[in-house]
Amino acid sequence: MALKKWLDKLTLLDLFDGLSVTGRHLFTKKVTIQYPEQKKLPSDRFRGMFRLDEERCIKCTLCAIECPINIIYIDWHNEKTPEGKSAKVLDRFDVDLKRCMFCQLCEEACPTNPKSIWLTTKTYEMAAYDRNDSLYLDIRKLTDWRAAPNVKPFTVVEQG
Amino acid sequence: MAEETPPPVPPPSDAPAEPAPAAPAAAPAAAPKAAPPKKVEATDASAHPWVESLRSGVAGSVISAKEFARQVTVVVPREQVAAVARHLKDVEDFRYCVDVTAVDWRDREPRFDVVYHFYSFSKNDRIRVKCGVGDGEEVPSIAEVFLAANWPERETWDMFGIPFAGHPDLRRILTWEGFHGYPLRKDFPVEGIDTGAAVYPEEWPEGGGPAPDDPNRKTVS
Amino acid sequence: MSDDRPLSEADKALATQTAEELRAAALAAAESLPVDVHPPTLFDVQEMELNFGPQHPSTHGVLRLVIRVDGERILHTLPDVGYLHRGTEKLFETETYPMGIPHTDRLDYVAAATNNHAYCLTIEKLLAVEIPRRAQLIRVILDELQRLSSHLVWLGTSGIDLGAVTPFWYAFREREQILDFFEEYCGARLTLNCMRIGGLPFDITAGWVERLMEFVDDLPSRIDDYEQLLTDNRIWKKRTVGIGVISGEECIEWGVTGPVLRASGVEWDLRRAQPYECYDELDFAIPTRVNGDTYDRYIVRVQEMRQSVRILRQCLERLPLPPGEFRGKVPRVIKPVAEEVYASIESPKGELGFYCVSNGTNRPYRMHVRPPSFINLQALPRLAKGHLVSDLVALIGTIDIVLGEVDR
Amino acid sequence: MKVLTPTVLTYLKVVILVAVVPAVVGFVIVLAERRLMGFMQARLGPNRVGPKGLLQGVADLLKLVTKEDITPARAEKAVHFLAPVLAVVPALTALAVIPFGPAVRIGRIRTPLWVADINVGLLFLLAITSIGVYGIILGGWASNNKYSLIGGLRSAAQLVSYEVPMGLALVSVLIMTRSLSMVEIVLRQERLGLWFVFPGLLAFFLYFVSGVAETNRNPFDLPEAESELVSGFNTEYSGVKFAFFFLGEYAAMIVISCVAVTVFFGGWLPPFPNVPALDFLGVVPPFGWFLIKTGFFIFCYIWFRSTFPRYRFDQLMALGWKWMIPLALANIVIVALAVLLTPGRSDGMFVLSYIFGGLFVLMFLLAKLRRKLARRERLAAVPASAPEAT
Repeated sequence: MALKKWLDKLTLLDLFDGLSVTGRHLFTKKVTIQYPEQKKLPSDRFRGMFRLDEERCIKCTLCAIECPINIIYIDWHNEKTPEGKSAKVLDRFDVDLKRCMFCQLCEEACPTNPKSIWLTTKTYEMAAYDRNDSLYLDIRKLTDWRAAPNVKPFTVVEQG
Repeated sequence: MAEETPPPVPPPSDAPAEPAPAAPAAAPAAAPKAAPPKKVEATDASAHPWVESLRSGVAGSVISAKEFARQVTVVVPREQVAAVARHLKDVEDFRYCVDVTAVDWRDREPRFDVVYHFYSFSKNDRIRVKCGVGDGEEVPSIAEVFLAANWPERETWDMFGIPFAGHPDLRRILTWEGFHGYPLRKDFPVEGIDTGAAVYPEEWPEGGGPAPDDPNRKTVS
Repeated sequence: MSDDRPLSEADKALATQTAEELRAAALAAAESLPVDVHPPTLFDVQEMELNFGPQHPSTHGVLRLVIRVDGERILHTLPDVGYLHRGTEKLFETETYPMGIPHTDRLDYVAAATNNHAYCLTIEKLLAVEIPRRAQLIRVILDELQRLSSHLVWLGTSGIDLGAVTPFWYAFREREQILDFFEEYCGARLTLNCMRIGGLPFDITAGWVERLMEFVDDLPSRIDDYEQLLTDNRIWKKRTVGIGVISGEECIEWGVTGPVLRASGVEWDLRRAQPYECYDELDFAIPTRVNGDTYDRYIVRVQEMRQSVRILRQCLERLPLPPGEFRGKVPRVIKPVAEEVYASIESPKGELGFYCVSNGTNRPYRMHVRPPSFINLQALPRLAKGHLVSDLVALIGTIDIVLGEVDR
Repeated sequence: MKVLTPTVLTYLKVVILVAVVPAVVGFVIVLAERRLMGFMQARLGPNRVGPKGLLQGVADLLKLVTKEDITPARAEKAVHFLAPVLAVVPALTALAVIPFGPAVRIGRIRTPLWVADINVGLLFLLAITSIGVYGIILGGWASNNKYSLIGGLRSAAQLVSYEVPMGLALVSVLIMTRSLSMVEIVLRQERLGLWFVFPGLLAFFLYFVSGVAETNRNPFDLPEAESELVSGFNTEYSGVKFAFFFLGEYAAMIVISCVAVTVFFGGWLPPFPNVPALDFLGVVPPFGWFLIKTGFFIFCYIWFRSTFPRYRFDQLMALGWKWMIPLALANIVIVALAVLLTPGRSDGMFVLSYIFGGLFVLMFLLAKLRRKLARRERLAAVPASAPEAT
């Protein structure tokens, strides 16, 4: 390839070659997504905002145990149901979302079917000005996002 | 796509990347991609050729040897580490020092294990060398034998407080000079310690966050 | 090896000198703070200490280098790492084996899949479990996708370091597509957490293979574009040829692995040398070059991207077995025997190893990471010596460090 | 209309130049640069401020003006303040001698589209633009920052070195025109019916490359080298002062482009002014031609920036002293010989045009050949298959 080397040296063609690439891309399709107006559809497995179904939850606290950084806090007590059985009642189900790394191990650990806690909600817009307040989810916010005004739900919310 | 295509299996290149001179008796152990070991028990490896070589090359160097998951571990006395490393490099051709680290067995005597991994290109296999070190005892540095051991030894010093005698530049590496304590010791709390490293204590008081009289401070319950 | 003392005496002197010199430089730096003895004359060598980072656009994170320069020529380089130290190894000790996987994502954060893989491989070795073939293939696919994306990040950023801004955007355009595939597979784009001890968390989704195949077919032409911009470009060549030359023997001496080692002529790749998963049945080449300079490392990485494409294609062709097992027989509570094990894979940066000591409980007693970036970085003073400040930027780029992995 | 005497008109033009050029810089070039670079990089570039992002320049300006103006501790305050001014003023001053078009008539007033036609125009230009370097050197030195200092030093060496081939390249044009007046240079090209780029292809190439180096633009943007020197000489500048540096850089870019157009591309003339078949090109007014050509060169600046890596400092020096200056000297000899050895006053220029034109065509042919070779090489570089176990 001595010929090519010589050609390069003499004629600056290597530089024009590069210019032709950028010149060509001047007219190619642009990949920018105009974010707030256009949005990318997250995949079905996308790990986003938490959701909890209190009915399904059996208060086994496996999610809290499996959490690598211990950000799920669960308290429960036993109560007698009208039928006389004892049932667990949640006192507290908090997720400290600001520390969450969205690893989905809690969802994996959940033994119910469908899952009682899940992240595949496709919701990712959770920016907040105050992380201690807005990014700390108690059971109220986890089950109903209207209580957490910074969470903008994705239009399609997958259930479990 | 749907039909099952039997993959054309090329012969596994079980030869090492570099032309190897005859490495006696190492060949069976070196064969990569054998079936994963079925045994989950460690076996005694005192008869392993490398161990034999070590025993004959450096007097009194082998305390014990075992093999687990086709990985040979040799326990050597602390004083002999540099000599062992030199022997492994020069005689047994373990030219590549993979890593140096330590394990803290809090209640054991000696307290630490310093663990070395060496790799041989001709044998295409690794050997693990361990030595027990008490708290405060020095280990001879192998940074002169393997340049690669320089930073890992510094890291071990930083994380465990095991000094390496003869290391060219034994300073802390991941934490800073003046850090109190050795983070990977078992008695070091996971939550961390007060390092006393508040840079502007008047502005950023202990515990972090804005100062109490900062107008931007929001009260958070 | 016939040559058991690989370095020549001069090389050896240079190499061993460096550490001592670094120390001397540090001491000299402390002593030679500006003292007005006499106004320096025009011809005095005027050394200057330059603090390169941690906030510097081309240190790829929070690397700090204290360099002593004479004009622009570098006399000493003193790397100072640890700004991103998070105590990952300590965290591993406090958690059960599966809970460690998300933490590995954060080591080499541009190549999370390979970190997951190395971690899982280590535990699997400890447990002596075999993982299903389908899982093996998918793991290899994820690994190679990750290698592509990591090399793309490297290509873009090191281009920017040398002033070529455009490859960055092209590379990130392709990387974005790769991250889309990751997102579709496991739901995350960067911190994947996409492997489990004994296999995988999920099977692939419908249509993933076809879409990936389409992308893989398209990729070589994109790589051609980058090459057209850089490979022959005289300025790019001037900036990279002959910069930071290191021999293969010296690489081994410094423990340097990965593309840097292969660019110096040592054909050593763990995928070939100690094949894990199903790499032994795949047909791919290990690109090597002989000169060991920055340009060669560039070529090796670009060629590796092309080889990754080949591997991906083969894996994808083999994959559509009937959907089946993707997780081996691993007990729910993982309690390995009280033993120790080291396992490593070829990450995009080099040999990424995990050394695990178990004491029979469900948590690792000690989990140590052998980070390729960290070990490779220690050769930087050796590489940078005598070069100019501008070259230092190229050299930091060419080692391809990720500070999350260096500092752990 | 006695008010608009020629003197007043000149002052008026000066005001327009000083007011318009910054506006052009702000609104057009900054936006064009960012959008075009975006397009070349397969993205959109800024398109949020105003329709299609047209007000991006205003937004940038507002941001810069409202930012805090910081002077570092222990900086040389006076020099630190003076440096941005020194960077802008010469660049704007240089525009005074650029003829943007022939005389135009607005109502009953007839006035040429230049501020001054001084008989040493080209010399004045070279002199005044080289003052701009002081702004950068002093800014780098006064900032009390090592990165800035290195940037300033690099800039000094670079600008001094590239001033020489630039001047020498223009000398060959002088041989052809025998005048230093910018207007005369254009008129000469009109009389000749030939843009000087044809006989002066090499000179133009040398001039433009030196010009890119002179304005610290990629691939010669070493003084600011963002990834090495963290913006170099302007690291410690913010707010209005930074805006001035910014303005200075872009104004210098405009000056270099304008001079290239005036000297080599016939100023306001349409292509081949003497060919009657091309008379329809006259629909575009002369000033329009000037703008189109200048715009093209500014586009080239942007194009280069988005394509090339950056030279290293010593390589830059080597390029300047070992290639550019000898080539420029050789070019002078070639042009002088061509002018001397041919009978007519302008025959030599046509001879040179043919030679350079032929070489140019040859280069395009070679480009095709080279592309073929490059593809073959790239294919050969891919290891076809796994090597057998060695």
